[in-house]
Amino acid sequence: MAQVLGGITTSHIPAIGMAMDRHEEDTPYWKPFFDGYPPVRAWLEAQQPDIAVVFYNDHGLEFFLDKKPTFAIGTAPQYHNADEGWGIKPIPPVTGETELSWHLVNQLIDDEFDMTVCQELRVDHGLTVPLSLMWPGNRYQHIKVIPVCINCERHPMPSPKRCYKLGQSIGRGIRSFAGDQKVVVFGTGGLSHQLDGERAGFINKAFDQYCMDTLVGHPEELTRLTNDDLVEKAGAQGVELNMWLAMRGVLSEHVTELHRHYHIPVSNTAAGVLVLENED
Amino acid sequence: MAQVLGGITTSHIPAIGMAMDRHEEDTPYWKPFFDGYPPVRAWLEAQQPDIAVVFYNDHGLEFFLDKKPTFAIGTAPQYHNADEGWGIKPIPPVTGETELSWHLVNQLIDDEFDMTVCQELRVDHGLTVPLSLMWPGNRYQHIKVIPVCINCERHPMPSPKRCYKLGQSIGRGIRSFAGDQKVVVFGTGGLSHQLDGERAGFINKAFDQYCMDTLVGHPEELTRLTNDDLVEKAGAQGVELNMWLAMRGVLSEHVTELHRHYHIPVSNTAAGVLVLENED
Amino acid sequence: MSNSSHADVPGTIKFDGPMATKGYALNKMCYSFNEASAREAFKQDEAGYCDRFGLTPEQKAAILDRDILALLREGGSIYYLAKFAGLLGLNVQDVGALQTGMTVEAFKEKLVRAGE
Amino acid sequence: MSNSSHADVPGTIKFDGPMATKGYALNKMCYSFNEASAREAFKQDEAGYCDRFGLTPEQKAAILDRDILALLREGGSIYYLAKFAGLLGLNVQDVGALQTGMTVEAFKEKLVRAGE
Ligand SMILES: [Fe+3]
Ligand SMILES: [Fe+3]
Repeated sequence: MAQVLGGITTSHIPAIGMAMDRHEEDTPYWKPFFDGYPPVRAWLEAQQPDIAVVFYNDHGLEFFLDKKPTFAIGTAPQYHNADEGWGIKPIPPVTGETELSWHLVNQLIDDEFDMTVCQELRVDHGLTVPLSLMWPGNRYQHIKVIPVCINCERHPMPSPKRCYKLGQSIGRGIRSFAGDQKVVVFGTGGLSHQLDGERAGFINKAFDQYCMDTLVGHPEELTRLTNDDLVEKAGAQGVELNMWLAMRGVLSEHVTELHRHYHIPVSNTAAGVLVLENED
Repeated sequence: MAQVLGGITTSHIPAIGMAMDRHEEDTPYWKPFFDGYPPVRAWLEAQQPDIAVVFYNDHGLEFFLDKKPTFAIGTAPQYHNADEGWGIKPIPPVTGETELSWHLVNQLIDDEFDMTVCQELRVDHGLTVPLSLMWPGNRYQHIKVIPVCINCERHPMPSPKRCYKLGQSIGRGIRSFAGDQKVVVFGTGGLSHQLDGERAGFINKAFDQYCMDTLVGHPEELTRLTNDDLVEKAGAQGVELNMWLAMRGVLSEHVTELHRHYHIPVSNTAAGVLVLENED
Repeated sequence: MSNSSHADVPGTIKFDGPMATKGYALNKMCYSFNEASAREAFKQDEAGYCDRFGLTPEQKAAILDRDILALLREGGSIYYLAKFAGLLGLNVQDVGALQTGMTVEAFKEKLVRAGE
Repeated sequence: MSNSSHADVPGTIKFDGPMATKGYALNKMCYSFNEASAREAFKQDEAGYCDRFGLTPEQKAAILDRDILALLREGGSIYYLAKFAGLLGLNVQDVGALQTGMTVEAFKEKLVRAGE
């Protein structure tokens, strides 16, 4: 049976990718942020996962309002990044995986998740920045990626509870897959931030720390929040916590927190990092 | 509160549209099929619905395997038909509706249906042929259409039970909408047929009649079937029964059967017509 | 689980995920035939058009041979293959006849008999 | 119901269904800016490019004025507007400053203070 090694949370904002392009990791502005990553990379290096399930949101590269999925999953052998319009450099193709991907689609449809299934999909910074962060120099092509895209752009959005259950279904799918692959799960985006309106620049450190504390041991508590609660407490883009909850849903009930990092600000955003090791 | 008048089932195969284009309704081949429709048209004329929710499947006009939704719903002010590649004549634009559509999207996401929401959508014969059939001469532009598209093309597909529940959620949405609109619901496609393989031309009259009988008074019985059951009993394209079940889910528990018609064959297909009047 | 089970219905290939992966290029080519310009381009140079979409040799041969059953085995979905059939001037009854090895008249008669 | 309630968060417009209907043409234009050729076409003729997408007079005026708050009121989504901002050479901190009436430096300081 395939095995879930654990989960990682990380910001995915484009400014991180741009800073890496410009080799600014050690500048005073960026160092406190990038200091959060060496332990994550060391854990990945030690664990050598074969597959990464990445929960992300598409900020308007592939999906537009014309046909906007609530949940989309990729089943393609490869994924491409592309011009997003404001200057982040596209990264080399991402390696995909078809067998576990289709197995997860079967599990999800059986569990009454109404996925949009993508055999061809351009992936944006929400997915690519975390790969660049985990494997600097874009040395990520050995790992097979299964993208899972969650609508965070237009209300109504799937609730925190629904996203957590999505992760649980994917967890069942991984554990029932006949194979010996080792899987890591990424919850990308967040934490508190707001880009739009007179409230732009809103950040809520206390709430972020509550989320990080609670996600580890009591994730169900967070699933009682609505998306309106998240907008109020974490900012309009704070709904990206839903990707963290989906990741947490994949993991076992008890997890070991191996690493935590939190920094404000990168660009307009509070950035949180967690490495959670699975117990089963 | 908006009101559900009732539901209609109808075949949607392209050959019907082509026969209407060629004015073949009274030929020996087509007359036994078209004879099923005057009572349906009379009921619509008497009831004067404002809005039609149409469950259909897209046979490869708008959606391809690259990004294939399980469930999609339109919220656009207008929908266009287009060239499908094998000669059915595109029909004039279909009038859409945005307010009830978005209300239904809110209801569906609250009820944990993971819709793909479409503000721009080309609709294929699955939706257009029923409109041409109900309002000959393409006089359908007075009625506002809400398209709901169900994956019937690639396994895994949503189960009969899931499709029935989708209809129930849409029913709750219509009944909770502040307005005095009268809504009719179309379940399109079916009945038994198979286009592909050595089994092409398979039709199962006994099963079709069981489905029509059961759909009226005991729809939950049909939700115990799997899609594999449907393929076996109703042919590979017989899974289109899922659109009938979604329609039935919108209606009240008890309905009055006002009209029934069944004819074999049109093209490769068994064609069934029902008019079911809602009781609440 | 219902979705990963393979319904063993004789004469029927279940178009599921692995088949959709196998047939992706073939189906993408057939989906392109929604456009009149694509149908024209195919007619001008059938083999070249197949190559442009990266069809496997088996898929390409089945297209050139109009072998519907082979196209299904190679991952074709009947919904997109129908657009290829349309381009050839065949309707679903012609395609039914081809797949069952019957004449079109015999295939139509079989359908009429299903109603009796 | 959670989805039809309007969270009344000051300084925040909920981008929901009705707003998405109102802003569709505007957002579609901004989404087009993923393509370098579209960005170039806009720069050549801003008003004409807006007309090609059928923007309302209010949307068009807000584009020509670079008035981000007005664009949000007219149904713009920040995700697509970000592509318009990028075309103007503005990043999300510049856009934050514009919306809050602060200098970019003051806006950045405000963010740093949130971490203290
Ligand atoms: Fe993001
Ligand atoms: Fe159909």
